[in-house]
Amino acid sequence: MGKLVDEQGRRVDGRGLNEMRPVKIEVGVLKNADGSAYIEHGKNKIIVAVYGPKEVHPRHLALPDRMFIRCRYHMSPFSVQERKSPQPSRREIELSKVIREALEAAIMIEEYPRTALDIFIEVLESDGGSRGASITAASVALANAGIPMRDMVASCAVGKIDGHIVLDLNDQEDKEGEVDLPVAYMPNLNRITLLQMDGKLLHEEFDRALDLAVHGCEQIYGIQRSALQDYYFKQDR
Amino acid sequence: MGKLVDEQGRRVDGRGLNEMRPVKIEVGVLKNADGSAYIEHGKNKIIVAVYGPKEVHPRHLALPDRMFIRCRYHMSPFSVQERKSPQPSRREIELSKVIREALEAAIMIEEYPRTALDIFIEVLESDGGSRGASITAASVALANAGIPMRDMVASCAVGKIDGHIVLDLNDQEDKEGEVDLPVAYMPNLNRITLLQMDGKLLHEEFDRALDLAVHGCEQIYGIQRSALQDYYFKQDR
Amino acid sequence: MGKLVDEQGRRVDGRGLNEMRPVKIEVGVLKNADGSAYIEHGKNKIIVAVYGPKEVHPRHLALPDRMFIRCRYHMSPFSVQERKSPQPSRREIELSKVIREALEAAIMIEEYPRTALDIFIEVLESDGGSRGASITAASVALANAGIPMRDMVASCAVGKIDGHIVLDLNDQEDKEGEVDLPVAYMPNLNRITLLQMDGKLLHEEFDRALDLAVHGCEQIYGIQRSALQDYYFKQDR
Amino acid sequence: MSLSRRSFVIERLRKERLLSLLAKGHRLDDRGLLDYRPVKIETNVIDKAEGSAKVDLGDTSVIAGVKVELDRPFKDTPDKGILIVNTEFLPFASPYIEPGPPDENAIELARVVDRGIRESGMVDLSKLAVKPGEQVYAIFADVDVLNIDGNLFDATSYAVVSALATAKIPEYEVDGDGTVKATGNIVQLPITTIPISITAAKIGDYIVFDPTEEEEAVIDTRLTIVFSEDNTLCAIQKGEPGSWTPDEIVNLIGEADGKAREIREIVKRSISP
Amino acid sequence: MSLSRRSFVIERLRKERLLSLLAKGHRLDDRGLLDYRPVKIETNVIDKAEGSAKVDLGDTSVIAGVKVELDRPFKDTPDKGILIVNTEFLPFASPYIEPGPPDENAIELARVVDRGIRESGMVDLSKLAVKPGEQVYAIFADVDVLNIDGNLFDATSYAVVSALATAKIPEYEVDGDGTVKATGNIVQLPITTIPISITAAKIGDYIVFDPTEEEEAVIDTRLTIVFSEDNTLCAIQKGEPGSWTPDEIVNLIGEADGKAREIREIVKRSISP
Amino acid sequence: MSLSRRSFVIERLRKERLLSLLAKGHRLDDRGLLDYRPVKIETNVIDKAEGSAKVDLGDTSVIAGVKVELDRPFKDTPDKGILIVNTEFLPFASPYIEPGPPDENAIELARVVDRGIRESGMVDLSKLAVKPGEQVYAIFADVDVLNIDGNLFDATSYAVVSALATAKIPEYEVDGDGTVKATGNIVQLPITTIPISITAAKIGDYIVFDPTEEEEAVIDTRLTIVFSEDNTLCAIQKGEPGSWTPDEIVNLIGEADGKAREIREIVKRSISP
Repeated sequence: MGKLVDEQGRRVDGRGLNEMRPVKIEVGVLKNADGSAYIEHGKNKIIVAVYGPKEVHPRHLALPDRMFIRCRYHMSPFSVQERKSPQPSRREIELSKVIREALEAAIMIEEYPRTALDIFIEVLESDGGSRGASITAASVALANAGIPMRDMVASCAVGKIDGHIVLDLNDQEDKEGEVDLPVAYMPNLNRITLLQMDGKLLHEEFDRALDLAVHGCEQIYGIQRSALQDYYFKQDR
Repeated sequence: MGKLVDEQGRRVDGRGLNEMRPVKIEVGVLKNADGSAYIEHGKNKIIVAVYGPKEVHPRHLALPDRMFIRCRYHMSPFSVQERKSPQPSRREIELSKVIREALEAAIMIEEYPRTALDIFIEVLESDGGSRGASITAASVALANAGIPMRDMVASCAVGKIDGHIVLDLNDQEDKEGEVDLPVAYMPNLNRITLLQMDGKLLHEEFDRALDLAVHGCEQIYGIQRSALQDYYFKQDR
Repeated sequence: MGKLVDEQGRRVDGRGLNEMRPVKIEVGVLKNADGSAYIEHGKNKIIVAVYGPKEVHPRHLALPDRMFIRCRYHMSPFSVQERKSPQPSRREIELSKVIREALEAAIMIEEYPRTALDIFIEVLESDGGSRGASITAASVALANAGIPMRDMVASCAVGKIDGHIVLDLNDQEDKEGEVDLPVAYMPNLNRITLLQMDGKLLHEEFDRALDLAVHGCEQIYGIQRSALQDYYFKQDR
Repeated sequence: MSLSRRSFVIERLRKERLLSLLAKGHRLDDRGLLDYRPVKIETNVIDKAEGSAKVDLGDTSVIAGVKVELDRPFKDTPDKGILIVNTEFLPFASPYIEPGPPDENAIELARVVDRGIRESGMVDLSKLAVKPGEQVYAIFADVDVLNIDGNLFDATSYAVVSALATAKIPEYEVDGDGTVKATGNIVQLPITTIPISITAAKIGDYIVFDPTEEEEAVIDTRLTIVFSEDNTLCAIQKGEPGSWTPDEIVNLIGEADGKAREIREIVKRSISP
Repeated sequence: MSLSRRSFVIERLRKERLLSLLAKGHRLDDRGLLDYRPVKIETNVIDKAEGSAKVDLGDTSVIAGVKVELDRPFKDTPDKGILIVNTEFLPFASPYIEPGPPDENAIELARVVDRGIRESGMVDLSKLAVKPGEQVYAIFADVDVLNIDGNLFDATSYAVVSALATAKIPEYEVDGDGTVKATGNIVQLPITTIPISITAAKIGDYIVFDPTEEEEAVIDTRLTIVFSEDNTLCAIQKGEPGSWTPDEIVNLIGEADGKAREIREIVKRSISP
Repeated sequence: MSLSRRSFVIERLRKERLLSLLAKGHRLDDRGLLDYRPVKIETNVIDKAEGSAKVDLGDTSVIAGVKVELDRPFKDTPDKGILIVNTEFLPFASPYIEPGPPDENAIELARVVDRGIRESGMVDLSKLAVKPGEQVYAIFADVDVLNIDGNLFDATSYAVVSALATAKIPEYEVDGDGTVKATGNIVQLPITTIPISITAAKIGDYIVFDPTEEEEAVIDTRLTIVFSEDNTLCAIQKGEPGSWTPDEIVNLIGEADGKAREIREIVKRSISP
């Protein structure tokens, strides 16, 4: 286990404690989907596509008062160091659920009763923070599909490494660090829609970490907005 | 292989040849089920719950002239010496079928056409004779659910160990003995609803064994009745 | 690796280069099926049975303008040298598809809209060329079921062994040879309904091989016709 | 593959007709109540299997193939060979079969046939441990059900028994340095007895042997009994809802014993070289 | 097993009724907003398991059984034992359960309970490598959910914690020649702390602890927090659509910490010998 | 994932329109009958894969990733490496995809692509046995289908070929004492040829290359031919119901050969360092 933070407060990839990895979002990357987005967040490379609102099959799953939302978070076999079986793992099943719940909080599901919405997330290459990057991109893909939302959902993680609370863990920091704390946040409504944690934090550390995560999400929100603006205004469509 | 019966006709757990292990039945142990029972028969610990009569899903399984009965016999992973996978084994699938058939003989299935009845059996701890104990408890759970029955179904096994025909094999006797012969029986109607055997018996031995099994079932029937009386009269509901 | 063709142009089983293995077809071998046939082609032993036209379940699979055709090619566990798991392999799934497509070309599917037809192929013993023998027998089973067809489909393979283009590879030739090229053919319409190849052929070799395959299929067609005539005229029904 | 259910109105009419026939001592196919349909057994029908047999019991048709491999023994029986019986209802065996993995009927069939053979001691598994604790013979008896017309238990049992009894397997020995190798000889399995399965069904107050599919659709209950050659019963399985009195069972076993002796002669004739 | 959905009209009516009660500081079962239902823990209920506990949290009832085997370690942790938590919703636990393998709810439940226990360091896995890199203890904590009346996260966590804390396992040692063998002693697992899971739910503007099934059907969002004994949080899981403000979360954690200390006393009393 | 079926009325209208266009020598997207859409290949797009390539063939988009491990060889090829091609239709690739494991379309796609590459001898598997009989390279070429607009066979084949041709794998050697260890060098796979897949479809009497999704919905039959660099055909697959005359096939192969040479130049340019 190498030291993750040096004396100058530099991290293994040269970042400062509160510094985010580079994030790049592209909108409308797939022809067939109703909406889509591609994100590179650090070394994460993720495509998210949205189909819907559409008819529900089988019909008995339709909800009389709101949209029925399905979400699949999936990792490609070549996205990780050791080839991953294409069958969904227990981790992928849990993440599909918490990501769906993080996004559903923002979607105006009551406007489309008896319809379905599919959110498909494919992690082509995985780095630390893939669930956050997935939510960030999914939110953009939903906007691209024209799904009415109360707010964007922006997401990133904070963590604790070598005793420091830091923003946006990369793969090595995630594996060798002490705490991982992913957060999803609606910046205009000031509301948290995903919160998970593993590792040990004192109460006071938690409070600082949550605050840092919220600031991180606000940065992500800026990048989401730029990506959508670039797509809709520069491409003039 | 130790000797299973000593010179005095005592078995490994101190019982005589025709002696049953202690049996304890509790009625109505689960809040959500329509009927339930818990049995301890030797070291068997089994919960049985009944849901129904209820609508059949999917509908095409509904039977126009009778109730559709499903039964699941399942062993918990921790119920046996070596952890068991939760997936149903071929043995569990066969037992689910023969137990269902043993109970269906007693249920007035023609009174509830186009409905379904679910019988769920969970073996929390397993000893010799778990299928018999399951049937015994299921019959009580059916009564607790108010399902009309022609008779109770009481069940126990007989077997052959060290050349003796004996009542109610425990785990060790089942594994090291020569013959296992589980029987389910309706005591008031004098009818056998489950009969299986493996191991080798002469015709004359079989006749004696069957007779002993019927007597065992009659004892079980007494315990079933007491349990139901305790529940309905002592608890005054 | 032994030599597969000797100086006299004889193959390992004594055949000449353009010689077919013995083929025997029996019609109407199963009582319950609507049509059936049994083929021995070399050491291949295959039963094919047909059910239909019949209702489609589930209904949404029904096609408004034609028959819905399903096909299952399956190998028995004891059909090959090392016991095969009964679960369908990827190879069996691909062959089920190409066999179905080879037969569908001949069936007047437009005459029975909204119906289904099941073609079940069971390879009891497998030799080289089992897909061809399956198609040959299936075509006879379809005729036996009274399914209207534009033409019979006759099938056999050609291949390249020791540099020679030869007809009808057996198991050893298939495994040790250079090329396998199965063909299905409608002899009266002069049309190819299945064509696969693996191994390397020059263009000129391919042209010769295809020509030889067509001649092989014409021989097979003669055997199909005899089998049907024997069944319908000799048995007088 | 699993069996789906059939029309109920037709079942009821059929049961009435059948009962009126049985009252006169007849069955739909003119057999007597305790008669079996013709039993036709062909062995060595699959060259690539170490043993095989096709059994036709009336229009019920099954084929059993035996494959033999070397494998590690089960932990609790290190000094015994392994015997596994598996059955598949081929999808063309009946119009009522649904696609999918073996259902409870196929699993019960395999397990009951397995128990009859295993408990009779037909194959002496203790002679099949090539190198005890390490390498033993694993015998797979796979059964394809080709056409269903009732009484699968007996037809399947006869097919597996015949395939095992006629199987030829490679002989292995353990070298001086402990490696297992083939001697080049082909030998028979160590067969000690020919167990015979007899199946009876009760329809109303009548008991019939070897029920057809038409009869099975309306029977109240079923009993399968397997007899070894040493005057013992070695396996029993009651099936279907419905019930038997203890006396009915005791009497039935007597009748079935006689029938088993008849059938055993047919099987033995078919498997003799 | 998976949970199917329920009637929407009834849910809406129930939510209105519940909100009007909460406005007066009451709940449907007369508890205060931050009260837990009675926690009843029985340990050593399954003789064949190395550890076991049945937990009743009101009418929610679960049973955890711990089985221990020797196994190869995971590649990336050669010098640590293995801990696996698995949950099954028994089909009789609720009328809304559908048959099948564990669904997302059962998987999330198992993973959240596992994380709380693992991250707290409750079981010192580094002491469970009998022969590092080759043979380690594999601890399976299987949970049967018997009856569902809300707050499965906490009930399941208490059951697994109690079963682990009271488990008795065979001791192994490594011989001079490197073979692993049982010493014959029975020992406890190396337990370092008792982590306690606390679950809160938000309904409208009200926050309640330990929600029942009736309440869960109408909650907006949920938060589960696991507390270790050393004044740390060791796991958090937000659940359900719906959202929290950062301030709500910070305040809630303060309240939950106090509640965790209360519950820990109950658990400790139940598991003390 | 599997593809579900589409509207039939629309298909029929589309076919009529397409045929009238083809009669004039045009296609819906203005291509000539034997033209390919633009082929765009990007390699090394996934850092964690040993090789990778994204191929856009018009709006059909696939990505192939190559992972390499050491593994035991297959029994019947102890002195050869292992090559496995697997394809997944990602659920967003088309509105007609249904969830589930790979269906017959995905399996056929993987097997046909695999055969073209394997039979061409593109990767010299005999050079991939690090320690023959014990440790060989296992090459997994996994393909994600990202967007479906027809002719998946060719797009997938180009992606796998490009990913393999540009893969960089760790070199291993066998020690004096027989243990396999990494040398620390990174080397290329032993590539001998670049096989090129060409797919044609017949609609009525017209033959087109590189059909789009719209065209595939109405084609009568399809033929995929793979060409090696040494003037040989190395794999063929006819698809869809419908049929070809022998003459049509012979002529088509001639045309396709020329097209393969064109495409091979594009692929070679894309994979050159």
